[in-house]
Amino acid sequence: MTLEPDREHALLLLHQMLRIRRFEEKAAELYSLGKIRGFLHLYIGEEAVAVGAMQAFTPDDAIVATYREHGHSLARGTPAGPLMAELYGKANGCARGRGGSMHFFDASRRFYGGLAIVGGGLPVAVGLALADKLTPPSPPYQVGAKGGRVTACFFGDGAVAEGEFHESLNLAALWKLPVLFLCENNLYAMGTALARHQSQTDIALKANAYALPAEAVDGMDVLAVEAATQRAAESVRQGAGPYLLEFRTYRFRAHSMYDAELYRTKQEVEQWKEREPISTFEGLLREWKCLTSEDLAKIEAAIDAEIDEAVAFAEAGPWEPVEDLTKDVYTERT
Amino acid sequence: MTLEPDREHALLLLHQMLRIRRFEEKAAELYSLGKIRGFLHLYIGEEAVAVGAMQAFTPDDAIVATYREHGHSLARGTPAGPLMAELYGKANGCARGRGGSMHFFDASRRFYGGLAIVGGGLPVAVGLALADKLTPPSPPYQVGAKGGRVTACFFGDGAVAEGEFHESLNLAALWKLPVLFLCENNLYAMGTALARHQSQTDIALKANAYALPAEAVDGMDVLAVEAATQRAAESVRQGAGPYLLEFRTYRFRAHSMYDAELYRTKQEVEQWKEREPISTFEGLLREWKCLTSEDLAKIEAAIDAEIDEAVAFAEAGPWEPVEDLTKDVYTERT
Amino acid sequence: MIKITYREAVRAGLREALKSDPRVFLMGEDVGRYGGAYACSRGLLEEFGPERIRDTPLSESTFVGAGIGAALGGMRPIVEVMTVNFSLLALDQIVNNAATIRHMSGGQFSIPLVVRMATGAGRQVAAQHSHSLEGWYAHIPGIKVLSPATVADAKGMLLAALSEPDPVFLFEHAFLYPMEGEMDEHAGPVDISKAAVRRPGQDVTLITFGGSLWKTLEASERLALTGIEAEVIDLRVLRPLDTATILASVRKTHRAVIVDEAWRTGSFAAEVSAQLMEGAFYDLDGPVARVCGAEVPIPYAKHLEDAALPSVEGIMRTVRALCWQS
Amino acid sequence: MIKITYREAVRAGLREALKSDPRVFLMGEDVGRYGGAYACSRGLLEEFGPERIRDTPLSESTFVGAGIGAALGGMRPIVEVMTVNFSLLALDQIVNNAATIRHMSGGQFSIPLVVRMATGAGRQVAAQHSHSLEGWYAHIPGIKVLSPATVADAKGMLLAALSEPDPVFLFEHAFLYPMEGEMDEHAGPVDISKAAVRRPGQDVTLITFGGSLWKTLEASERLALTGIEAEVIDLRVLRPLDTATILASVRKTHRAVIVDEAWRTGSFAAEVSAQLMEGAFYDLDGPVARVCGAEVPIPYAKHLEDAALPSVEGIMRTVRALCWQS
Ligand SMILES: Cc1ncc(C[n+]2csc(CCOP(=O)(O)OP(=O)(O)O)c2C)c(N)n1
Ligand SMILES: Cc1ncc(C[n+]2csc(CCOP(=O)(O)OP(=O)(O)O)c2C)c(N)n1
Ligand SMILES: [Mg+2]
Ligand SMILES: [Mg+2]
Repeated sequence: MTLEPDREHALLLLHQMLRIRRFEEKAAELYSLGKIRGFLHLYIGEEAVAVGAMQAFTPDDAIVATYREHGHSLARGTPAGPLMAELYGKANGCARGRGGSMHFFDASRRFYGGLAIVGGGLPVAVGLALADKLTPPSPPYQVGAKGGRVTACFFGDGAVAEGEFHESLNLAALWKLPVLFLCENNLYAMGTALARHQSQTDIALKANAYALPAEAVDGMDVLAVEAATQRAAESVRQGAGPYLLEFRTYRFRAHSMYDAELYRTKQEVEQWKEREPISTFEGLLREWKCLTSEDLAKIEAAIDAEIDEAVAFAEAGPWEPVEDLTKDVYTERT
Repeated sequence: MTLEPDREHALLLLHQMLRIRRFEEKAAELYSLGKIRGFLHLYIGEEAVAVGAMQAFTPDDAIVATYREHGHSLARGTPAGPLMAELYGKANGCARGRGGSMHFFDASRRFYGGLAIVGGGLPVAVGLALADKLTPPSPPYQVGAKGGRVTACFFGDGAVAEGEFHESLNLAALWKLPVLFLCENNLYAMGTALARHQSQTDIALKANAYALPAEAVDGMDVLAVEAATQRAAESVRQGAGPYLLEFRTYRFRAHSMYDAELYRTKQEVEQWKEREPISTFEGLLREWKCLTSEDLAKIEAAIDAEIDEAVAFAEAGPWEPVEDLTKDVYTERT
Repeated sequence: MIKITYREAVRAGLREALKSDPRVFLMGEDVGRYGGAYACSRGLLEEFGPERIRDTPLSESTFVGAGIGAALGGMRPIVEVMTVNFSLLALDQIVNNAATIRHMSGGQFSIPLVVRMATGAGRQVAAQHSHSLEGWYAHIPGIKVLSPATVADAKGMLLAALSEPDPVFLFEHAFLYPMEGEMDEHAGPVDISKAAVRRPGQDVTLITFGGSLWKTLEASERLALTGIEAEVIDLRVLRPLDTATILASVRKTHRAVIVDEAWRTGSFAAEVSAQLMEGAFYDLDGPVARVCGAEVPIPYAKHLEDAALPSVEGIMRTVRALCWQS
Repeated sequence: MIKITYREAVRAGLREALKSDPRVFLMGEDVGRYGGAYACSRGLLEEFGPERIRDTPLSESTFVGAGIGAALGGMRPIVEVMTVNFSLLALDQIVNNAATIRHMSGGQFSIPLVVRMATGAGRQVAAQHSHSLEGWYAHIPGIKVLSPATVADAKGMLLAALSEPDPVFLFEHAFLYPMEGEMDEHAGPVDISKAAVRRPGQDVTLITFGGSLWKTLEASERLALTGIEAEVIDLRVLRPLDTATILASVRKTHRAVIVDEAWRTGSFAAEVSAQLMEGAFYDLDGPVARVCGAEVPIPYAKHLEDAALPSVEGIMRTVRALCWQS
């Protein structure tokens, strides 16, 4: 599966994964200090999926993600500052403090959330793809070798049980819409293991029911994720209709901040840690002589600086005035 | 597929199909006279499905059907009188005039509707099966060779697109519940042809996504329907979990009483009429020397008498007093 | 002025919208080949083609959600949910996405989505097909809720809704589709910020909307014969509610009756009553009364269904009791 | 009397129900291995086994519908919908099946289903996780709607609900789970037909329910320091509403303020206000006032969320204005 990438690109992938990791470690720390509140769902362990997949998308593509979207936002290119500020609930946050951890948005990067109802993002992604199908991209938007925009929709294995998964795959396939369904199968929906929520645990296989192509991919291998997503996205761009990818991955942290993790053993977690995506990739790069300790130190230093800056940005950010509470419930007309 | 049945049983099947046909022809006539109002969805053309399938169920099994359930009620054994009275909205109707055509109920025969939200019956059927699994039938209820109760859930091809189809098949398969999913694929959901509402038109194939057994059956052949349902019901009874049957059939009448039928050609309807289930079966029985013209005349006469009686029963039935309007919104406690 | 049915007025609105804006398209169950469950879109598939008149599978949650996505993506979708009864399957998309994404994103996105649906009882289609849930929708901040009761509003509100930047829900009472009315042939968008005084009067204010308007008007005409001149207000817009028009009328008449087909408890009529409590308490000569649906799943039998819904007689009785008592 | 948290009281109710009736089982997302999103069912899987403590897939519509079916089939299911926010996905089953099947079948079936869910805002979980939709549920004939605000009600209402023949919906305010209260260790089912006077007073009646009870009680204690003695009524049961208790209080105090966390327009507070209009108009010294949630999808930032919800100060301000003005 895994092919040797060019060095620069490899370092970029590593950098991006590490950046997500450090961002979230910092977020967890700030949560325990009470700077961040509400729900906080960490992506730690799954970074290879967001980073690998996101390489396949151009700025003109659209992204829809879930409440576990820190990684996707960062990989999509939203700077850490507004994201951290959003976690603080500040007005300089990426959703002006309205959304918090579960609701990152970035219109400039076509990042449509941060939607926190399980399965609820799929119909929205289908609709975005429908808009793209009905309005072919005008010349300045022309991207990729073959043309059209793609909408990428990330969701968890838990979402596969929801009716909207079924309805959305059917509608997208029926209308041949340019949408790429990206299932992050981390083997658990909260505390419910895959085999206790799916009668058929092979998620990729479910695509047959909608006559659409699908593939299961090692979600711990950033290069495999990237390659599969490139292939699938290309097929979607060419107008072949939707595609489903199942990324097999694992969440190392609790589901959210209040989770006693009664539903899995330490052993199981430890076993998966052997496949931890960042150190695995690091090892591989060292083996391929693509990475020196100096490289790594440079990356870590850059990330540290970026995270420090993000925290400072968040700390310094203003609170939205209370008088603006009901602003943006409706669009102001000028 | 088709095996020669014993003569008596064959005549019973024919009788039941004809009985449904005549009941509905009468209902259509009464509708045009204004005796019946609201929606009226005729089952004409699909009689082989309800009649064939219903042979597989014992009085202790449960049935859940849709708004197109006249055939299922009759085949289940509810007398024509209370059904006709229900169409009139009379207090001697099978739902005291509360339900009308779409909401036939019969607790004594474990007939749980007559539910008119497309897809809405599936979860209820799953729950009935769950109850049966959790309370194994006590000795007087012991039925069939191998034991347990079955819940049969009828629904149309249109329902296959709804999220509840997906959720219900998954849950039933996951929990190995004794439910038999019976899809009446008449090629249209109102005016939307199968290929315009399903990206994968092979409905039986969709069962793979839930790891459950399935089969497609000629729904115009009452014997094929009966045999397949017997097999599937037996598997369910034995505790093997749910089963999906797809009956391929056709609706000869309009979707309901106000349908201009713009979505299909007369030609298509005529072509299907060649496979009309009642006359086909009649021909077969004559060929097999199981049916004489006298037999048929006797059957027709019995049905005519029954329908006349049903109409008289309905005509003579009282109206529910208006003071009882809000009765039975809640259970009266004694 | 032309004579036109409500159904034709809706269709005229759809045609005009489709013609004038290439971003507009219509999707929903059976809007195409079938011509719409209530025939509102008959002929549109032939005129505008299957890309713009899209029959959907039975998947309410997903095609409403797809409408949200398409609106986010720059289109102007009109989604037809066949009836409000089936919209229960789409409420998650409506409440959690359509109504929230703008605010939750700090104002980065607008969702110019129009959703139409048939509503109401009165056609003997029983408990699962007779809901009146406009009051529920009116509870949701982030969306607008319209209730066209006349042919001009049937067309004009649809056109107006299409120039709104935010999600708009239009409730068409199923009973009204065959109703005829007069309308300027070229009538365009109408104002969707104000309630309308459909009949002036000074003795009592009758407040209603949608299908109940016609019963209320009939009651008011019959009351006039007995010397009670009722002012009839058609709310038209349930969210945001035009409280000023209601208050102005009640301050003049000092009495009010609200007519709403929905179940009484938690009906939109309750909201109107509460607003009169808050804004017109000292102007009232007697308590505001409600004429609502009975608290029962709507039964099939005609005499029972009739008894479950507001009637002309019931309205008159309530008005008389109020006028004589206070 | 023992000290117990609300969460433990719910758990005690669940345990007692499971122990005393073999037909009772619990199903919902993560009620088993995880122990419940709010830990209400922790330990029950170990005690009662996986047949009776059933983790469901994420399929709200289907597992609520399966609860309906299981109740029809003779069981006594307790369905936990993790939060009211996700119950939007199950509303079709609730409105179209749970609430109608009994009446629509002419009284042939009862559906002894109990559904529990967490509700409310106040924990900075933003717009998709902060709804208060009890008022919507209270609109539906055919179901009963309970809002336990105390530890005794958390346990006792659950037990009472299980002996109801019809569907009962219990709304547990997520804010209350860690709250401690006193309760008889062996407390059993409580009455679920009456509202409770939680604090007697004669100057004004404060009417509320669920999570808002505690803010309202605090406001009433602080008002007492300034000479205003408020009577605080905890509605407890939203459907069927105990109108008599409310009216009796207001006829004594002549003033009322309703506190409801939901969005103001179309809130359950509107219904209460309308009922006071209808039943106590001539007893009122001033207009009934509402303290409700702001009309906004609940924002994440604490200061904004606080501003969107009823506050002790806001309640006091409204009460003072009412008492001074009238
Ligand atoms: C419709 C709905 N039901 C329940 C929840 C509560 N909930 C939040 S995350 C979650 C588990 C989802 O699991 P999965 O889809 O596998 O995503 P993961 O958290 O593993 O990334 C649940 C049950 C929700 N947000 N939405
Ligand atoms: C959820 C829902 N959406 C829409 C409808 C309106 N409707 C009634 S029957 C029907 C078509 C259903 O087709 P199918 O399931 O194939 O059953 P058939 O009528 O062919 O027997 C539609 C769209 C409904 N009753 N429920
Ligand atoms: Mg998961
Ligand atoms: Mg069909």
